Amino acid sequence: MPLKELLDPQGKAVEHSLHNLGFQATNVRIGKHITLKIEATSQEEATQKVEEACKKLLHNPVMEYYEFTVSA
Amino acid sequence: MPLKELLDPQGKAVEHSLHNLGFQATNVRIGKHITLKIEATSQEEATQKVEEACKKLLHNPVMEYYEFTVSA
Amino acid sequence: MKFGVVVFPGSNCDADVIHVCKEVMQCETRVLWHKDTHLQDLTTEDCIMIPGGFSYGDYLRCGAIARFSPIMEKVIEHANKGGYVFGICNGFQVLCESHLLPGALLANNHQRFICQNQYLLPQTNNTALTQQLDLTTPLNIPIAHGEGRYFADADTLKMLKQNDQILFKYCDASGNITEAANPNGSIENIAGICNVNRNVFGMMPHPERCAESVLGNADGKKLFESLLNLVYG
Amino acid sequence: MSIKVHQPAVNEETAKSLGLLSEEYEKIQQILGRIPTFTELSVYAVMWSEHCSYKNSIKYLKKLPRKGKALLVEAGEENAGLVDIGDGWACAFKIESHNHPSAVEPFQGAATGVGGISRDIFTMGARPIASLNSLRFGNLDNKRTQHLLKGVVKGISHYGNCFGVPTVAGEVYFDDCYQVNPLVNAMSVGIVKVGETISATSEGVGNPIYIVGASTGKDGIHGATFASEDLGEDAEDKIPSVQVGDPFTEKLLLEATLEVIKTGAVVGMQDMGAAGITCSTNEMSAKGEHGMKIWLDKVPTRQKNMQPFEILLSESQERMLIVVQKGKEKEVEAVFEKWDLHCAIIGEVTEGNLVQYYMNDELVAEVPADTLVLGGGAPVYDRSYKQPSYHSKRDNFNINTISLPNNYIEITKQLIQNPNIASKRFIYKQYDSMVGINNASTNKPSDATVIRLKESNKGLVVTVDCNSRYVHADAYKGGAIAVSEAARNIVCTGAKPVAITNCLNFGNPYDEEVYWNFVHALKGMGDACLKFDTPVTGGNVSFYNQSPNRAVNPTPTIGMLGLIDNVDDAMTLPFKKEGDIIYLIGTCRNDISSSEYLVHHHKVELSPAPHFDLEEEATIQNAVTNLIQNKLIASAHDISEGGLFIAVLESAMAGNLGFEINTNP
Repeated sequence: MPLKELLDPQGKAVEHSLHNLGFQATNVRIGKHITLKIEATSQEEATQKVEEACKKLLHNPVMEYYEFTVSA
Repeated sequence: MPLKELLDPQGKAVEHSLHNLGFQATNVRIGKHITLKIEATSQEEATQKVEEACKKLLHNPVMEYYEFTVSA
Repeated sequence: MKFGVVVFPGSNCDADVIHVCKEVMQCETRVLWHKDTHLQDLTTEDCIMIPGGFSYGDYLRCGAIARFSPIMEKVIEHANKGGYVFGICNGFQVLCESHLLPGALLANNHQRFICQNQYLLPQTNNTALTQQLDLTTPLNIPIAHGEGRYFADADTLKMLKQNDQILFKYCDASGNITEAANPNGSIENIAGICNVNRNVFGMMPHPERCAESVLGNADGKKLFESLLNLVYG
Repeated sequence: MSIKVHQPAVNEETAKSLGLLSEEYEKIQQILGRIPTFTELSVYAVMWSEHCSYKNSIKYLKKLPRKGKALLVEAGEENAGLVDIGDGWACAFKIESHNHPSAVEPFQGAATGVGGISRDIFTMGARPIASLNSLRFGNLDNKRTQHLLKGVVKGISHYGNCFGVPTVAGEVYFDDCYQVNPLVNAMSVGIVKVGETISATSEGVGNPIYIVGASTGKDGIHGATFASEDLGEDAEDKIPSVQVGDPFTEKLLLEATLEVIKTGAVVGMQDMGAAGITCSTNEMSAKGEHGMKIWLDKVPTRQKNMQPFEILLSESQERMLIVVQKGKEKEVEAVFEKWDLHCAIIGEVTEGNLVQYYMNDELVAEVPADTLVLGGGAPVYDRSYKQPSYHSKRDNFNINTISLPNNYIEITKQLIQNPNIASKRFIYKQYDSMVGINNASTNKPSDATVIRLKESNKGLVVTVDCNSRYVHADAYKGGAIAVSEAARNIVCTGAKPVAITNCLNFGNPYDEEVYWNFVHALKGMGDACLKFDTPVTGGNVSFYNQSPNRAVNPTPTIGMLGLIDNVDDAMTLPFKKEGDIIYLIGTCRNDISSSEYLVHHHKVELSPAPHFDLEEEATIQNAVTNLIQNKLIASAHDISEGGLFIAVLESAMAGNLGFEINTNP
């Protein structure tokens, strides 16, 4: 998701059109949702692998923070 | 998230580069993650409101499916 | 000075940059394929161009995937040894993703791709790319991007200013740097920057798109002349 | 992976559900001498569909002038027309429609439209260097129109910008008739060295046949849905309702295709458009008068357990079929390896004219190619037509009933805000119009766009035009005006019109009034093409564009190619200097029929087409050409929607100058 302190124009635009449709939603933020499958022998190994993939490619710390869940 | 049967060019490209970086991830899919705050007197009301917002604006049934969670 | 032009799958301004370097500026130009692991006969005297386009389709984040192509390791090495690297549009995004340049390029504030002529004012003569430019006359250099909003956090911005690393700012026809003249919401109208040791340049506007009078605008050629002049001058 | 082939029983009901008429089903049985298998029936159904066979239009398309000394390839012979532009170079260009997919999903519909037409160009070995588009929507105040417009523009912008071909010209119209069924016509222009083109043919027994590019999914298989009733709940098997375009893969496919052609190992090639593998395998076999053996299980697929007919009918994007010389496989595969693209052998060329499709060595379909293709066994129908009933309503329009206005200032303000007249900057600024650094009109605006050729100082001049209201009012005149308007734009830019492509968007061909307009529009187009010596090099027909209560206006969109010997001599539209004299060339008539002013200010929906005389038009255009060649004028601009006032205003605004016009009282 975009860092909290960053202007999120897409979120702002969606918030604006939600208001036009009568929804009083506030601080709408839009980011990416990535799902993937990986081979791992254990929960820890999977978590560690995803952590590394995020650090290397999937995440840019300058503009985003990330969370992820691992499920068997 | 993009419907499963649809080609996801972005997911395909990211999967390809993850492989190049040594991660054997498969069926990488990339969609949107939206967070927002709304006023509601109860969990049901909130769920109903979000459901309507998805139907009216946030979700394009031709291309996407959606799930959401409501938390106080 | 020789030029090396990096070609990623999805780059589409590579042919334009090669044309300007080779035909317009009459320089020797090498094509660097993204899978290559060497820079051919290029030395730190030469300049590596990272052209615009949609490297790897700009999926995930613009330039995010290009950063890991084999050639980029060589380009980073070249930069760290003091060789010139010049990233244009998508090239600027790749350089930020590769941490050769600070900050990031975010989606335009109006959510649309925008292609138009755009005035920008040079901010410093203290780099090879801008050393010949007049700091009082705006240059008309076209932009074409969907993710051109430059962003840097407060500390980075302070550093850019202190070290005189800001090369160009968006302005209007008469050179005023105003909010109205800012086409994408970039912080302080920043259109281009360089790194601390002043050998890596990145800018969103496309100088290669206005380097020939037949196209009715040759302002972009001044940047290439400035770059080359340092070596011959 | 062996897939249980599922061949439902075949009878007349099955044929009907696939869109075949009973007499067509009869003919298939005569050709094969037996009841077709389900896969064979699907092949005939898609090859004899309106889209592939042009069965309800080919009879009249043939009457359009298709000959011209500059034509290297005539209409219908290849994927796109090919025109000799001198200095050893040729230009391939074509326009096609993606109307119905864009109504379902505007972004992907328009995006895949751009992708499809670009492939038609580079499948011939030409590099696309410019794209144009012609868009028509309903009323701009309508929410759905705004949704469609936003999606279509974003789709064209996304695909075109990423693919790296500049969008250099186009037109956008808003009219209530397009409310339900928008029109999205995409045009692509490419150049190739004469002699280096590739034909869509197949020959050389034993030559391997490759499928290259993206993997195959169940995209675009409509109609035949009931046959796959064993559709598992698992989404992996579901039929996607929309085709998703991947411009990044298209860019790789473009570069790989042009590179593989240089190896000299390519015997023939065709892009996969409508009906995917079925169409390319049969059209190439019929053209090369050879057969094919195709193993469908070798096709790289994106979804699991696809049935033979699904693989055959799939319209997944960014794929090509290539016939390669035996022994040159390694060379070809290396190119696709370099560009990270699938490249799989799925068959080989055989003797005779039978195309045989196998699934895990089980013969699932065997069809004689020539009986399937346009110009071969595909049916040709002659539809009946009668004069539209609304013509009587049109004819009782009388200009004298229109009161002279007293608030000219107010009216001009209304006129310049009319969406069909106002600037379309908010749209075209979303297109990259400069990539390729060949667009010589960026800083020198003119009626048509000038593309400079780096190989010589010549320039291609391109435009796309059609005023469908004129065609609706008078099909013959409207058709002639569409071609003349395109020629006028090319002439005002100082170039010479050379050839055209067309996209014929009409309603239901079985509606006699719609077909009357079709026949007469083509007649008008043909006469104008002869007058301006601009032969038709090919194009596309799109029927069934209609809303529940009426067909869309008959819309024969014309894409015209012009040539200018020296790009620096191009004429531009802005006024240049204070004190210059403004000339009106051609006679001014008391005629406001079918004008934006009449329709939007006076709310007169129906009136005759404006005055038009082909001879007069040609004389005026020749005069303007001479003026430009003798360097006697500073600017030229054609008068179209909005009339004289708008034309003068556009030239003034572009030149940052004013004007003074006195009309003799």
